Amino acid sequence: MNEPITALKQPKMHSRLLGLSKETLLAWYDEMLLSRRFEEKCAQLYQMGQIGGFCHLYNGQEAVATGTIHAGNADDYVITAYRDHGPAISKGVDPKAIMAELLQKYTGTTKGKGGSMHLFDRQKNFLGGHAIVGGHIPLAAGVAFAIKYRNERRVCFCYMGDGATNIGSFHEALNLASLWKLPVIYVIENNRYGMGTSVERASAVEDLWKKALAYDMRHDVLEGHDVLEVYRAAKAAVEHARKTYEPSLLEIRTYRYRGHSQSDPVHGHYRSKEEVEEERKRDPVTMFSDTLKAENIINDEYLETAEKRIKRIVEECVQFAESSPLPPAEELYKDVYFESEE
Amino acid sequence: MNEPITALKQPKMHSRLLGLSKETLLAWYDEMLLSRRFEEKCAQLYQMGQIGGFCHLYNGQEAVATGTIHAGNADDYVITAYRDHGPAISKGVDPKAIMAELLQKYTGTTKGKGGSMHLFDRQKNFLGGHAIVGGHIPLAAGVAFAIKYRNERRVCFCYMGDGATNIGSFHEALNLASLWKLPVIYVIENNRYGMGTSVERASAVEDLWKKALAYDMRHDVLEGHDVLEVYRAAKAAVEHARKTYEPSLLEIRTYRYRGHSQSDPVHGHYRSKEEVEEERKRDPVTMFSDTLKAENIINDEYLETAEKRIKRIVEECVQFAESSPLPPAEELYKDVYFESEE
Amino acid sequence: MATVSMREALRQAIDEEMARDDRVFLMGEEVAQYQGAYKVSQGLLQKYGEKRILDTPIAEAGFAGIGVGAAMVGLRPIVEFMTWNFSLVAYDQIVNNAAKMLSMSGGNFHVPIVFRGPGGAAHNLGATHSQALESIYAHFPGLKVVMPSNCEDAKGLLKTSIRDENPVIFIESEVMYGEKGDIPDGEYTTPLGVGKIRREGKDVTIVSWSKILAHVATKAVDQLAQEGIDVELIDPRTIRPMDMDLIVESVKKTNRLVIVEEGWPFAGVGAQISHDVMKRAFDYLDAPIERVTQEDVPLPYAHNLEIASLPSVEKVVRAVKNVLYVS
Amino acid sequence: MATVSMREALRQAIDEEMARDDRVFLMGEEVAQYQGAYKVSQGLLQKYGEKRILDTPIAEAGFAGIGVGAAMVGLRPIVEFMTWNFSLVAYDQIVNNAAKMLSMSGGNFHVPIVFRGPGGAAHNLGATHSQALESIYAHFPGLKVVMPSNCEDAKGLLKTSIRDENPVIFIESEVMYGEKGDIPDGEYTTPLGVGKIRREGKDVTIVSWSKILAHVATKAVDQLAQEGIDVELIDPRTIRPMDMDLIVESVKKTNRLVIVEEGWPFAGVGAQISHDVMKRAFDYLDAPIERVTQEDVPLPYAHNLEIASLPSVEKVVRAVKNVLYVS
Ligand SMILES: Cc1ncc(C[n+]2csc(CCOP(=O)(O)OP(=O)(O)O)c2C)c(N)n1
Ligand SMILES: Cc1ncc(C[n+]2csc(CCOP(=O)(O)OP(=O)(O)O)c2C)c(N)n1
Ligand SMILES: [Mg+2]
Ligand SMILES: [Mg+2]
Repeated sequence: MNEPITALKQPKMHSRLLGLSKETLLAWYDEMLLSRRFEEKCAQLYQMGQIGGFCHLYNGQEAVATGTIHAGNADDYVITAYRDHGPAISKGVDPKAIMAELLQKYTGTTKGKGGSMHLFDRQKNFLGGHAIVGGHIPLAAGVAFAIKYRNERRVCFCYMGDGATNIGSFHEALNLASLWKLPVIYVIENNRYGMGTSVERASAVEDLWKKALAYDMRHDVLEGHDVLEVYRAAKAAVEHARKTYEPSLLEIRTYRYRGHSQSDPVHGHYRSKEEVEEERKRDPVTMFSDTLKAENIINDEYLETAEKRIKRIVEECVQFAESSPLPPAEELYKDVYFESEE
Repeated sequence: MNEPITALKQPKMHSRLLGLSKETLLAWYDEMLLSRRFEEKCAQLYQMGQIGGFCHLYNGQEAVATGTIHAGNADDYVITAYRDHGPAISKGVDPKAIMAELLQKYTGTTKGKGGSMHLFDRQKNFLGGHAIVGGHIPLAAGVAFAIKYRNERRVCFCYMGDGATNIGSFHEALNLASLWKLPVIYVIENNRYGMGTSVERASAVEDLWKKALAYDMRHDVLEGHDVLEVYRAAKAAVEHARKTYEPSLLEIRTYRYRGHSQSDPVHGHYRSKEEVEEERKRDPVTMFSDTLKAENIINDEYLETAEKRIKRIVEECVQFAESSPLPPAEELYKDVYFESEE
Repeated sequence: MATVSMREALRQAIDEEMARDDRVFLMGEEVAQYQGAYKVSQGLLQKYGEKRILDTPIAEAGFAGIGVGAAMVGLRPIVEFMTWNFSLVAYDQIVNNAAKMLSMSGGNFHVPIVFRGPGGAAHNLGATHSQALESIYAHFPGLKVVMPSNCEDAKGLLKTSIRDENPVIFIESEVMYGEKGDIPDGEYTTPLGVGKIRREGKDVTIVSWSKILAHVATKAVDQLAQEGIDVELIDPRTIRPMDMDLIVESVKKTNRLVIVEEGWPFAGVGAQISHDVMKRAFDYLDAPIERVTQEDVPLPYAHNLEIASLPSVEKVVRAVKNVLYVS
Repeated sequence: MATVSMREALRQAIDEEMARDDRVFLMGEEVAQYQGAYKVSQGLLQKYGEKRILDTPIAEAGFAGIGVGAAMVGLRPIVEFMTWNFSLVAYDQIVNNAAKMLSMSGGNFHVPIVFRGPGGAAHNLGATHSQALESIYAHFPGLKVVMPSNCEDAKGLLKTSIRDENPVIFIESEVMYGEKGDIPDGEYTTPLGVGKIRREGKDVTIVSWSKILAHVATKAVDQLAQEGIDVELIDPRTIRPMDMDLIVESVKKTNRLVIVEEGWPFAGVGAQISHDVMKRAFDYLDAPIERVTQEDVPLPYAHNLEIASLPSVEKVVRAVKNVLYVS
């Protein structure tokens, strides 16, 4: 069997910081913490009825977005499914605008039209937020197609859940991306469940990276709790894509701490409280702070100030969102058709 | 790499006749010859405008249908795509009714409603004839689901082209068939082209059996010109399915001698005249008669009488079809909804 | 009489039919272990086991096709779409394989299958998750389309649909699952293709169905009654076949028609009802037929826009007054 | 003026737009090496190379989605479906991703893409391969739907569609590809949403489009003219947006309307036109609006049944006489 590049290892602390600058490491830590605290606030606001619809939180998966997206540049593209707050924050989308969007406000990322599942930011090359499972996987190949068509050296990161690998558009897109050598990095965020269905009850192969074998696609599998490990594997995929235009499939093993969406229980019949607690022991945010402490990059004091700083940002987001206006009535008829640029 | 069961071999004469009775061998030969001559007649009738629409001939692929279908029993199911004359004949569908169908007659397999691409025969467990590429692949899993649901020991044979393996429903169906252990034998008739697109221009893997690796599905690959070789591999898949309910994916390498359909050229820009001629050297009908001669089962005289006998059958088919009535006008409104059985 | 929620009424229908006929089985995403995304199948896994209550991967085309294949050889599948929005990836399986099998096979194979799940908007789910898709299914000969507006019909129509020998598109409503209603005691079924006059009236006919009938049209009718406008409210219950006789008879009496539906206007179900009534009751119409539909835009997330887009009591009242030429 | 076949007119449109704008590319099954299943793209591979003329695997959802993704970041894809029947497996990509992207992204991303290919019945292709699907696309806000009936429009409308900033469903006709017609010399475009009066008349208005206009309605009009019935024939050319003003004005003059379309009756495009005209020209209508559609059945293979199912000159003549109350 075509073995994946990275052998699966027990989660471990990275002793080497991969030559990353202190500034970078701290920025990543802040980002992951922001993602975590931001969404804890979302959970509250959802409970209070201020956020509506389906709201899928990224808690527990933060290392995946941070580690992969920073393996690319600002002009690389990111596209994902409905569990999109984390990737959006990592891609630099203004958290104020995200919060305003969630609160159904005109100042939101899509003027209150898309909501939690459909964050978009053209300036930041953040291409959504897509709620039909698998529907965005071909779009990513299309973005990569455009990159290659224009002879650019960008890449497109495309995130999907483990459950999404069973749908037809996954198959069609991966075949095309490999056949046409399109610079897309497909990232399976394997959090072990698609809603309440575990991987082994949904996929004939439990090792999701094996699906790459059907497309002769470069592939890797790794534990996704250690942001540095994620970064390392993603960076290799990005470099390969920039050099060859070839895609990769990365299976990243992760875990979601909350229910599938905020209208679902944290653990239903499908997973136990114990399992969730066990998984929380390798919390990516804590693991990263532990690494940084072990490497003497930060100390407990830093962590305290960081918490305060992030708390303030989240509060500002909420304030901004709450004080923003609703979309005006006439917005209903806008953005249905685009007026000619010519 | 999980190697397929049968190593690909150069086409060879089988010295062993797999213990098959003379009667059986002769019946198969007759069937393959009938399939060949029947379709040669179809080509003529199409030219003359008596057969309408799309007409996809099976010439060159006969060993696949004969070798696989006879690895099963009469109560096993068969479902295929639009290139369905050969499989229908092998499944025992009355060639008269097939010809009548092609000639748009009321005595046809579907009363003139389905045409060439949609042959059906409930009595013979022949489930079509399906013209949307890949659309029937999940149906086969459904038939196998019903078999298992009723604790039967039947199997469902499902044929598809190489091109069909790139569509989403292939992926979804194979995953489900493997996950749920459904007794379906998926047969890829790899005739090297989907219309004018060669396998390597359509599929990221040229070895189509590799697609089974994404579903942890039992798989095999073999040359499909030798009907005995096909039978052997199919029989193993059938036995495995009867024992375990598990599916198989068989990639059978074959070749189509005619254009994609009768409105397409035999060789266009996509393949050369030389290639077609080269391929015709391992004609499955001739290969089989050579084997039978080498094994002293038949002689030249037999072949001559067989030709005559088959010619007569084909003539009878045409006569039957030509002298049959068109479907009456009121048929238009029938078979839209089924009246309750209760 | 018992008072049950809509989800319980539907569950009873499935349960009774599964008990009655062991060819019936249920499959879909989260219908088994999770007890249904909206809990319609609660308890059924425990009662019928894994063989007959099946969780599927996220592969709508695949499992819809498995349903069609199983139905061809004699089983009677109920395929749940978590919502009808997700059926769009299985559209080909439904409108080609399910709808046309009987005809294309010249009567060889029929497809007794029910595709069911919630349709239409809930709250704040955004454009892809809020679609009322009845017209794009009802367009296809070979399909039946059923949309109950209350618990009694939900149970009776679902039982009939499961027994029907044809593919049935059964569209429920997510926001109604928790709503309660009375259902008759004991076994009953409700025929397809037979509409129901929900309220007799003489001034105007309103045709509406499903949630919009229950949540919008009914309220508008009450409000109009207080203003002295006497509306006849018709619930076709089945979109295809549509009980046009009932509607036409009503319009011949009231001479005015308003059609209220959740879907988009262009080539919606209401357009068809309008055309048929115009043809069959041309000389009876005292005013142009009015339609109240969703605005002709993808439904936005923000609740204020969502409300503005969907049919409302206010819009229905206005339409009724229009056909009465009052303001 | 030059006389060209429909396929050549379409080819010129693609060629000219590809020459004009290097963001435009064409992809689909057999469009490159095979020169197009129906030879619309003949010669384009040789002219523009593999980068811009791409053969795809049989993976409609995949390559439609690639088109949408590429359009989001600035390319202008033309996606050919070998026939529109095969678009049903890509339906979700079209009616969700293409149609709703602009709205769901609140204006962040628009999708300038053309999906094109032949629609409707050819001859003897059977139920799955003969579908006229305009209504199930025109139902969705965010899409435009274009259906030319002659060579001049085919070229002009396709050029405009390629330049449009929105997803356009461009439906051609297989049996018309070889038919010849005059096209203007030099560069021209034809606006979307603007219908055309093909023949002025005073007795009855017929609205029809695409092949059915060219092959059926036109002949019926000629035949009726010989009988002294003076039909005004309108070709909307674009199904969405529909030029209702033109149709309504005509009906206000003729007071009678017949709509002739290839699709099925239930919730078809004709139902929408009928409703809109009834609303806007209620007091002008001297007879119920008639529709001629395909019979409400899956189209069978046998040619005699096929003919009986599709709109015919005879059926149109009968409908026109109905609205004139003559026999
Ligand atoms: C085509 C489709 N089917 C079903 C759904 C409903 N649904 C939304 S998320 C989800 C589970 C997805 O699981 P996975 O891909 O593992 O992603 P995760 O939620 O774990 O991040 C389902 C079934 C949908 N949105 N789209
Ligand atoms: C979904 C869909 N797309 C396109 C087509 C048109 N089409 C019919 S057959 C065919 C080629 C299929 O090739 P393959 O699967 O290799 O089968 P073969 O014809 O070689 O037996 C194509 C593209 C179709 N029928 N359905
Ligand atoms: Mg998951
Ligand atoms: Mg092939």
